[in-house]
Amino acid sequence: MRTGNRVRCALVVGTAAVLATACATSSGTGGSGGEGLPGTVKIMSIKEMTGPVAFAGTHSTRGIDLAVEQINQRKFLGDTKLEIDLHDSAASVQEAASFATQAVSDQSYSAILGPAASSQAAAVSPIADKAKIPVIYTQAGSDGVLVGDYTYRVTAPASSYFHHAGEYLKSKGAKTAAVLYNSGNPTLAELGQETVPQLAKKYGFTVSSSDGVQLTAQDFTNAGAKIARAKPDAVFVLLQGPQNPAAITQLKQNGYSGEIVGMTSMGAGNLKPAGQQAKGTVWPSDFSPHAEVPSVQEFVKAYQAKYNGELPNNYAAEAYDAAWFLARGIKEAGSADRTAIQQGLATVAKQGFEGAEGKLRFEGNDLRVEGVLAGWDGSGEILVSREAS
Amino acid sequence: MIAWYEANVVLIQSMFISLLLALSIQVPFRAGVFSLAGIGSYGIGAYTAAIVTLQLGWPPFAAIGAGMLLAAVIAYLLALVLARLSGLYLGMATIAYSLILSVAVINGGELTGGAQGLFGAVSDLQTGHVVAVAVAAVVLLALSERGRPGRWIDAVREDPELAVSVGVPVTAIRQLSFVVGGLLGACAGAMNTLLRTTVTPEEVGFHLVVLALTMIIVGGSRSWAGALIGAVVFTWLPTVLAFVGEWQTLVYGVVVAVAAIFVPTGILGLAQDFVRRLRRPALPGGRP
Amino acid sequence: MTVIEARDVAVHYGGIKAVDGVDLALEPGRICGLLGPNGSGKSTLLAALTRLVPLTRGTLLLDGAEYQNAAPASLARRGVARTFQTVRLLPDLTVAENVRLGADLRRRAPAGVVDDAIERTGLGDVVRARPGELSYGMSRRVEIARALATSPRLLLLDEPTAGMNQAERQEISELLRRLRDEGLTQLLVEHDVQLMIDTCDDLVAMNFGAVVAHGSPAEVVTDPDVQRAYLGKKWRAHA
Amino acid sequence: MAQNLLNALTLGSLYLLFALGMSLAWGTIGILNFAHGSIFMFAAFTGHLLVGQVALPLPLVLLIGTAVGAALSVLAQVLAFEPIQRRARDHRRAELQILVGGIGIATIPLAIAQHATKSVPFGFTGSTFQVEVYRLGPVQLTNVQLVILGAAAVLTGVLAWWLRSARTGLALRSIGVDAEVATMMGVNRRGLAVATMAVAGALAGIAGVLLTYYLGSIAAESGDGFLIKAFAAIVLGGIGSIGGAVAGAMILALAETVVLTQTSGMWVDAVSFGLIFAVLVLRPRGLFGRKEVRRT
Repeated sequence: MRTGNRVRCALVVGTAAVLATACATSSGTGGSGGEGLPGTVKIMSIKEMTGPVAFAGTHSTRGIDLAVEQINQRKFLGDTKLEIDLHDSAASVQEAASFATQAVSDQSYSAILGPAASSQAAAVSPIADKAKIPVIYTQAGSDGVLVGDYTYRVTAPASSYFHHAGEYLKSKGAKTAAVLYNSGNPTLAELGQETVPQLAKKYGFTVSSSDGVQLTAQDFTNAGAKIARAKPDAVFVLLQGPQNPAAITQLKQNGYSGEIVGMTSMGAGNLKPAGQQAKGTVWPSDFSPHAEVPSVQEFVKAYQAKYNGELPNNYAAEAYDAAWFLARGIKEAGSADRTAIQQGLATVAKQGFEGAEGKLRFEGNDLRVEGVLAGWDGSGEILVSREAS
Repeated sequence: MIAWYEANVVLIQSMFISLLLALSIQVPFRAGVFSLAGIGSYGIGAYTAAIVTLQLGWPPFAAIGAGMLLAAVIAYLLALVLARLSGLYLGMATIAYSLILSVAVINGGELTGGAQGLFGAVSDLQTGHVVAVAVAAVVLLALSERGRPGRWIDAVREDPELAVSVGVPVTAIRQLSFVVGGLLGACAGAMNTLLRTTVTPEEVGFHLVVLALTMIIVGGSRSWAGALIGAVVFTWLPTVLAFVGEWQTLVYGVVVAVAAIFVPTGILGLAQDFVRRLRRPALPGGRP
Repeated sequence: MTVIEARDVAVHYGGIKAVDGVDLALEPGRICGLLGPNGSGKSTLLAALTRLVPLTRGTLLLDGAEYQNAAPASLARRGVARTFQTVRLLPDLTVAENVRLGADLRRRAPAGVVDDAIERTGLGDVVRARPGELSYGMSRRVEIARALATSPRLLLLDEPTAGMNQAERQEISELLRRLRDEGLTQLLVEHDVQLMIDTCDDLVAMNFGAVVAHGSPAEVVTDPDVQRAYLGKKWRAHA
Repeated sequence: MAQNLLNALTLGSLYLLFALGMSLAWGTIGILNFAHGSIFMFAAFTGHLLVGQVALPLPLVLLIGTAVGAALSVLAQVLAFEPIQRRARDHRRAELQILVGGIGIATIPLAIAQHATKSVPFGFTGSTFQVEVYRLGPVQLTNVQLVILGAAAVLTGVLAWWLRSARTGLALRSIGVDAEVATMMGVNRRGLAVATMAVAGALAGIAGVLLTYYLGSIAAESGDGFLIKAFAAIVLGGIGSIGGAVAGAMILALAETVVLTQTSGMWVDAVSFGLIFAVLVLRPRGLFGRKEVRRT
């Protein structure tokens, strides 16, 4: 394992400039950390490891683990080690807030990697902002999450790269589109109610119908039949992970044959139950393991090496970037002090960097990525190249 | 000690809020009214407090008061509408009422912030205030368990017909229990919102019904002390269970099931039986 | 003037006429006995008088004022107390507390009301016991004590001696008569005809939801209708 | 229009299969089983696990679901509900304990399935059964829908016949009317209660498997939503009445379909909650409830 990593590090030298510097620094200085850096920098990671969004929490944690392993082995922070203290917020706002308070009051914690659920994040943010401890979130798309200088989000809002969907539909000559969205989820509701209509204006199609379903809706028979009957050229399916295969199955069974466009919730293997019926579905994503960007491929290979060849999904990639973002901030700060780290993060954010999601840049404290168009070929996730389509 | 307090201040706050929530269900239970409308009141309090803080800039206690007042009025109307129901049917009607509210807040548009909920409801509400309110509520309820009010409430629960025959105003006490439950629930919801500065629709759902029910069943449904035990247990249980890691939910379920099956009077009932058994030999002339 | 009066009172449950056109008047300071076989409508009449069931028709008067629309809980306040056919005590309270529940009617009960009720019903030794620990007869005494603790002017008793032995019955009969002598008007429902004859000043006999005879105990028990309807074997058995 | 009606009928049949078992147990032996949704989900989940190993046909998956549902339900009865009913001081307390006990028990299969799937949806992709779509004029119909409609009709009929005519069914109904009299008549309450819970669980299992075939996939949390829907259907129709459950399930499905097709669909859940509330307030017996079975 260790040798494997070193080999990859050498390999990276030629490809990704930023990471190459990282390797060079660590080997060059031979382990003298920044002047103020202690032996370990402790980070609290608050993730949903159990409960209904466990899929996000567990994959995030894998991404973080990989990043931390790399950071420590490459001596990115010199002799200083990053130490992650993982806490399961079990999908409860109260627990997430409580862990955040523990991190705040225990001075040995330098920063927090925050939960994915917006409701939890919105409760953690004011606590962290008041106590001035940096928090880096992934997911957590609600407006209330970024409340001040100390809160960062390393998941780009889907609306910022949703133009991929517009371009795709334009290339397919779509003139009409139906929208089926989850009205109980803040991110999905915003996509359905605001982003898609804007997209329609820009890319020359009309929204023929817009249906909100409830947070926990399971039966899409009626919605599917209704949309299939109207025969729009495309349909936006903006639902939570478990709802996607059911909705697509219903659309197809009702004879729908047009384009189906989704969002990242279609990734992470969520379309598997729909199998062949979901073939041809596409979704703009902040991450695809097939993207031919060097920094992405570097991440994918390292991830596969660590996790028995499993392909990483967006949750893992985002969290991996979040951990690296934090490490860069700490390095920039040269200190484990919370305020210094915040300033370090601000500097890194201004410069941007390359990571698992490709080229990363920040707008304020919020991430922006180029994004890709991912798709489902009936059995697995693919990268849809727009030139080919 | 101070360090411990600072690290756990959220849990301490939520323990008192859970206590008020549990009491909002327990007060009607004690009067034999199986109403879970306290959960709906929690939502009313939570959203009212957030709205008046954000839009009108009201100070925290005015915001809490507004939520409590609104919830009390609605609870009273509910008491009138549901007067004919009892038992599980009343329970289900009040659960339905609470869940309708949770659908309504998602569809409330600008006012309730839709799926995102409301955030940024910053106030200067302190932990001390929460504790003071909870203690005041407990003192008042403890008084209602003693002497004349205590016997009246017992009579209304155990035998309403008998209660009527000795002049207990049964209908008024039942309605009052709805209203007090509403006040307590709204108080809990409003304070939670102001402490967290945010409220989202998913916080006001069926899981709160489950939490409140389990707290008083496991703690004990006959006294404020039972609600307190329940609030303490279920606030700290996740922390205690952290060692079981991913199986936390499973263990939690087992605890609830075992308590419901084997400890029908709750932990409080167990403790009281134990004390009574200790005292028994000292009781003179127990039997004629 | 009568203490309580029922005029043409009827209580129907669906098609069942539990009470159908009963007239009843209680004179102050007398014990009126209500006789009749099971299902003749005695308990329903008691429930009607205490407003626990709604009237199908008829008028109820308390001290000459109509009260058929009054709230049931207001009657206790106006001096009407009752006991129930089955023992209805609060299981978690002690005997003393159960009796105290009767006195809770008034914010400040007259001193000694509870102690007096306990003493008169012979419960002095068991005040700290809980209902579950009492014999059936003792439980019935608590019922009576609780009713007395409301300081009533009118007491309605639904089979107060059921489950008691002969000596206990005698004791209760004496207690009721003593209370009458102190001015307490009573309506007594009982199956023990001898006890009724010994205790009551007037008797009313019911059958099929209607009054079949009323008058002095001697008149009523010898009434041929009453004999036929109910007393027959039982009366002779006791005699 | 015809298509909507057919879809509503299918949805109603699924609600019915789920609600029948709950209504039966509640109306006769007085057990309102809040773990019913969890059992329903776990039956489908077990099917999913087996289908992942061996390519099974639909009847076999159904059989497995039935068996798992019945087994779990009996387990809950023997380990939890029966002890509660035996010990409880009074009826009211027993009801409450059964409710909370059911909630606790429901967590167990849910936690296991959540742990195994990380809440990612699961289906029967390995099954040999393939969904086929038939078109009849303006209406289209899948073979899954046919199975669901058929199963609901046949099982409801069998259950109604059983309660009306069979000896055990009559005994069961007598418990529902008056438990003490039934005991005096020599009815074996304990055995009958276990049998009832087995039937209820089996129906939940069948509903779970069919729903998964119908929707393509469900998630570990899918049982919870069904629970409240089934509850609405039961209350609407009247507890313990088979005809009531049929009417309740169909009216609910139809009402939801109307709301879904006529509005933007965000108020669908309010339909079932609103129906529960309105029916309890206006007609507590339900549309077809028999008074004597109503336990308040």
